[in-house]
Amino acid sequence: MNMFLGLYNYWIVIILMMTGFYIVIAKGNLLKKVVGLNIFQTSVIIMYVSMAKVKDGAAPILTEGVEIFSNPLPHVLMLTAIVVGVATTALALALIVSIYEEYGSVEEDEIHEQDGSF
Amino acid sequence: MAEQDLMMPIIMILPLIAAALIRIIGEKNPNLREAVSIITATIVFGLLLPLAQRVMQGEQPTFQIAEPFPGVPIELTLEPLGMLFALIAGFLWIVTSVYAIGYMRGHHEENQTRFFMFFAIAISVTLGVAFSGNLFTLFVFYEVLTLSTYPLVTHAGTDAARRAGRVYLGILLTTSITFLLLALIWTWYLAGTLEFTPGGILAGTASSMTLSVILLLFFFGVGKAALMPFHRWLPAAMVAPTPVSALLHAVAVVKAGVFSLIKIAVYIFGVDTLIELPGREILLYVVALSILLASLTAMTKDNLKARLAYSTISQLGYVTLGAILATSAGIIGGSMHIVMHAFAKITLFFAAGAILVAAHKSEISQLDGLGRKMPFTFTAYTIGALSIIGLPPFGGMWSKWYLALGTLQAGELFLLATLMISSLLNIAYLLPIPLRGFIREPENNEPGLKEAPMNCLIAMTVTSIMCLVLFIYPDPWYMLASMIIE
Amino acid sequence: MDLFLNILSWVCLLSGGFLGVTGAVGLFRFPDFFTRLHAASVTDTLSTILIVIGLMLQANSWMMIVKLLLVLLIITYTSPTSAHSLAKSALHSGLKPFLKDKENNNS
Amino acid sequence: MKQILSLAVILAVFWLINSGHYTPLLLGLGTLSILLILYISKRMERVDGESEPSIVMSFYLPYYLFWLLIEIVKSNIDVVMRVWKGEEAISPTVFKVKASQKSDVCRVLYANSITMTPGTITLDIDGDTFEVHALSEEGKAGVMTGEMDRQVSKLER
Amino acid sequence: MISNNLPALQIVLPLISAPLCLILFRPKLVWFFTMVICLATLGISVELLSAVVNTGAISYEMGNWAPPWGIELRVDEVSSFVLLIVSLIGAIVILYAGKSVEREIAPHKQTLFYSAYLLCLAGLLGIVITGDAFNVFVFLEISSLSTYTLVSLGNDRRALTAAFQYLIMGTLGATFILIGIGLMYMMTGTLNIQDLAGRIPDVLDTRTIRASIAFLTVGICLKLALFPLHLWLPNSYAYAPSAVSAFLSATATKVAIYVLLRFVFIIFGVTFAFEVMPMGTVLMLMSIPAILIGSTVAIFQQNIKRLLAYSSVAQIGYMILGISLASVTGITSGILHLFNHALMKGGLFLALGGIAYHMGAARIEHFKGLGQTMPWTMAAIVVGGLSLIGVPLTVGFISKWYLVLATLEQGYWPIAVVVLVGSLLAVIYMWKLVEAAYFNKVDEGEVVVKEAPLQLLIPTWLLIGASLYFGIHTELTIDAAQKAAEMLMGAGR
Amino acid sequence: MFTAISIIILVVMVIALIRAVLGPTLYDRILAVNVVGTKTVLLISVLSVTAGRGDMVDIALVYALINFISIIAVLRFFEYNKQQQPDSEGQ
Ligand code: NA
Ligand code: NA
Repeated sequence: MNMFLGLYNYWIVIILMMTGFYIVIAKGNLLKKVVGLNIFQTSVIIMYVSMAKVKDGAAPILTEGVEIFSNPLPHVLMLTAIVVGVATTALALALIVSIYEEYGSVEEDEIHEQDGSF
Repeated sequence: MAEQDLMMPIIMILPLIAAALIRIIGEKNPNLREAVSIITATIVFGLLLPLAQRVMQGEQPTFQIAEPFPGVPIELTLEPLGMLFALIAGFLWIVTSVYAIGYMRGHHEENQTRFFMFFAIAISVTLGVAFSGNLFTLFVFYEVLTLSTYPLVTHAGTDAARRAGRVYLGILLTTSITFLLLALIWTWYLAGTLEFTPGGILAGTASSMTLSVILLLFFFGVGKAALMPFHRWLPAAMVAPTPVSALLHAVAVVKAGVFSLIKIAVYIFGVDTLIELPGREILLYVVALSILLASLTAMTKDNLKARLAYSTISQLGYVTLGAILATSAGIIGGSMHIVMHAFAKITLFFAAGAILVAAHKSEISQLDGLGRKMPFTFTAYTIGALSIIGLPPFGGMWSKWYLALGTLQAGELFLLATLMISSLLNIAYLLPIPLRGFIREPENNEPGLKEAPMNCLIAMTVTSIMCLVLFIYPDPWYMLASMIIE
Repeated sequence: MDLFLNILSWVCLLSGGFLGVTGAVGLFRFPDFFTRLHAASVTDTLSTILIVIGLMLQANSWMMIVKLLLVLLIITYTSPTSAHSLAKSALHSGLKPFLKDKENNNS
Repeated sequence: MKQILSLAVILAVFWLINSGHYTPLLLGLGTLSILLILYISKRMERVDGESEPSIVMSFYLPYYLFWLLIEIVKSNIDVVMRVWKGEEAISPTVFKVKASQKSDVCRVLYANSITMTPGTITLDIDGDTFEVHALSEEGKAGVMTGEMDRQVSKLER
Repeated sequence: MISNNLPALQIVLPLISAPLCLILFRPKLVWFFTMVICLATLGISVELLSAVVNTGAISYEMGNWAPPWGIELRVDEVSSFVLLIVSLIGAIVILYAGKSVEREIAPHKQTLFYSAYLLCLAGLLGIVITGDAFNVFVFLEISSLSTYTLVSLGNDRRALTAAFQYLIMGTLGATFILIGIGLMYMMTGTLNIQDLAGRIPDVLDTRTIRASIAFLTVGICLKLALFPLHLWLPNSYAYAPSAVSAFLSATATKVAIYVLLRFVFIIFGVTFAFEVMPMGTVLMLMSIPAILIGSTVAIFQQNIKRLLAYSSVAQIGYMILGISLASVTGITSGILHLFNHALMKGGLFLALGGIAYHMGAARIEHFKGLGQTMPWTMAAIVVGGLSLIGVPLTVGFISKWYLVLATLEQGYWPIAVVVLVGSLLAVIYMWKLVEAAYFNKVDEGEVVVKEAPLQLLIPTWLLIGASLYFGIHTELTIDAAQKAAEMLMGAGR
Repeated sequence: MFTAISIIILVVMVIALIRAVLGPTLYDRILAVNVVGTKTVLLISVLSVTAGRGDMVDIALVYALINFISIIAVLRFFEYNKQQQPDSEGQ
């Protein structure tokens, strides 16, 4: 049973990852794809953070009186990953706006009908 | 490393310079352009003669151009067979240039400048094939020859030319890339070298089964030898103007093919290794079949050029046969047949071209009584035909004689029979033309039929006389041929 | 002394929690949007106040108490406005409240 | 000009409370951010005309807030009872009520006070009449007594 | 001062100059500025290559933070070679872009193009030079994001959807790589590639490490568009501006292959990746269909840029096939083809840009009579095509030679046949262009087309010329590839 | 004891989420999301007090602001949308 209890973070990671992945693949709406992508990236962030957890270690921000911290490196890496995720989402949304201006729709199949570009 | 002998690169560069000159002055002054072709051809042939002298004394001048792979240089080394091939190419370039001037003007072909330019390039590459010092260099020039002759084959620019070009390139590139290159790299992997060495480099490097596979890959890989079933490109290339057909059939392309086969047989496998390979048996049957089938198909062809094309396929079979027999007489016969067939077949093509230019006739059934109007052309044709059939007093006899000797040495009697039958077939498909020309009455007396232009006649006379000379004085060719298997 | 504080904070927290649950349950038991809005406002107001007070009693530094107070201030300051605009927007979109009186009681 | 200063003071206090670190660099950054906010709010004034921060200035305010807290507790309990009793315990009604306050600030405070106490919500404001939705008749009655209205008006004196 | 922190300058220079572009407003000025930066970057990578050749691998700690905390930049035999390719192509394409971008990108977007171009260059160089695994991910995203922007600048509206698709698949790939790196970090506690190489062996047979190599491989294969993960490539290269297609086709996928080599061979090592894990079989099973299907689909394309894009899918198949053989010759052929393909494919796309410059697009019908109207451009396409086919005296032949040799060494002669059949398919789709250009006459109605401007021709012929030169004088490339392959094979356990 | 209150808050959030999923009208959903938002603020405050870290309360502060602003933004969006095409889901 500790397979589940002990590692419940990683189960959450997997669930989120697969949900995000499914949304990206299955949903035809471009915006929903971006949402899926974000969920997918969030799952990785949770993975890194849970990997960093040190037994009863506090959040890795220096404060007086706290001795044991969780490993700060994954947290720092995830700051970058979040920034990358935001940048990607911003670019994706910008593209969607342009696509909407050009095609008048954000649905993959409607766009495909116009000039088979998806 | 023997000191770099600059003669060969010079000989190769001269035609390229000529090509450049032709490109520049071509449009403005056609006569000057023609002059450049002939002068360069003569100079090249002139430079080849002293080289031949040195080669006959056993010298092997060499020159390294570059080394793309460590241990696999692009290098020119002149050995006897290469010399033989270079001499033919050099001499026939002169003759074909002369002929081409008459033909192109008589036949009012357009963009002649482009024709002469690519013609010169093709010759330079052919000389490259002749001079190649190792299998890799041979392969490089072999491929470049395919590409440089493509514009000549598709010279007319018509749809038919495009389709012919597609077949030509398709078969030659497919065979060379898939079979020849694979065999070449496999040999390099097994032997660690690609140098042409007397006695071969593959002895004992792999099981006889693998070597047989490599042998088959090589012989079917050299598409230019037109071994059936990879012969379709040759008749397809007939759509090109006659001087190109002459170039393809007598001077460069096919000769490069069979030349490579002999080099591979002698210098890569080596006679002793080749003889035991089971693969050789298979090839013997394939060649025999190829010779007979080609001759039979030739008989069915009413179009003169098509018939000559299939005749070439079967004659090439003779040279390939010589190569695979792997007996001294066989190889000598094969090598000499390169020379004999070159002069004989080029005469036939010149005649066919002359008939086309003068009488605008291309089908054999239309030739009734034409001999009376074009006596020189038809006599030259007859001489060429007799030389191919192998009757004295024409050179063809020698090569057939040694080939027959070679089959005996190898103890393959069915091959002797094949040679006999094919000679009969040669008679059956070559002689009807002069017979129709001289004996048959012309149905309707077309006015204004006269002999071919002067240049064509000169070319034809020279090559037909050469067939005679080859019979009387074959010694230099025999000497070069026999030096191969010392 | 801090035992008493502990118990007090414990009481506040639990009662706050109970109020929260009540509000949530109200979301389900009430028939239409407007009635549920009332249930929700329970969680927003008293439940939050109690929980934050409970937390303040547990805080181990003045700074934390001040910050918790600020949080409470923001929530109590913004919740009426958001509830109002939510209701107003719903009304304008034509959402009819479910009325219990006799005359125009719709189905 | 007065508003800008008052806003700056409020922001500075808020910033100092939250920061907890008083190194020169951080203080510098703090002032910078406050200046930025002032600039933006100055620009926003041209946008929506909201000039002075609306603060109820009255000594009665603390008493009122305390009274409001009691009201919230009472109405919370009332709504909690109704939740557990279930649907029949509620009688949702909509009604209008007059607000006796003059200034906008107090009128908003009155409306928000109604909304804050569970059981009653101000749906719409039209001049001085509020449209209110009540969870029950008792809720409506509670508002109708005008007790809250009187309390808020005390702030205006 | 400059010379000893060249590695840092290699990335910092283009990275800083990207935003600076936005300050200089006139496009011509921005182009000139970008060109200067690209040439400087090329200078730096040449300097680094010679340094590596003389003194061996260079290690540079960013901000003097020693690894595993700080980021170490590492320039060794493999990375210096790839650095040179990327910056060389970067410099040549920017020379070309000045004129080509005028016609293909709206004026107000041109500054954005140059800025994104520099960012992409910085990203790609960063991936190659960094010695820190997570840093690879960061630079990967920098280059990818700027690449999506570059692709979306194409004048055809389908460039937008192509860029979007590329973004989705690219981000998925990058996230897979991030997961792989995370798993590795979990087991070893370090992100520095050299450290990882040291610590991975003792945790090799854990399930986490197997998961890590799986995630990494899939992520990287998505980034390098190995069949069947190549779906984003055709549209992106087809609808992107010509300069972008040229730059991407010659660098982006190559850098991804470099990352694959770096992770699989240096960190996991040959024995683990190829004997314990079925990396060899997996890559081979993906590369053979890549070669055959890529080339076959290319034959039927009407848009010639898409034709070349599918041909790239096939050529990537060749590179990965070489690597999947996991032998010194195999990897040499892979790395060689990395360089050779960059030259020929870059040149071909630049040539197509010349056609697009006059006719707006490069479809098969635009090729009618090009033999006469644009002789030099068409000659470039023919020579590039011959190199693609792998005719002797071209670079294509050199890498094909080593690839066939590598397959024969392993005794897989049927695969050698597949490689050669691939070249035959290349003959078909290249000759389609030759016949269209040299056999049809220009029908009179056509707009009178003249040769592409010199500023387009010179870079095209620089690359095409190089693909002939390096087909003959191959000491430099073969030597570099051989040393890199030995280093990679040797590094692994 | 802190875990007790956290679990209670989580329960409230889950119930509210169910309401958000089921909620027939759009406004039910916005209301439910608002409830979840407020409860998250409380949850963060509880966690930061249990961890004894004052600085984490700032996160609760920020989240409260974000929650308020996003509710107003969503409402504005749908109101703006009203003028375009009547929202069928509204009834
Ligand atoms: Na109330
Ligand atoms: Na209320």
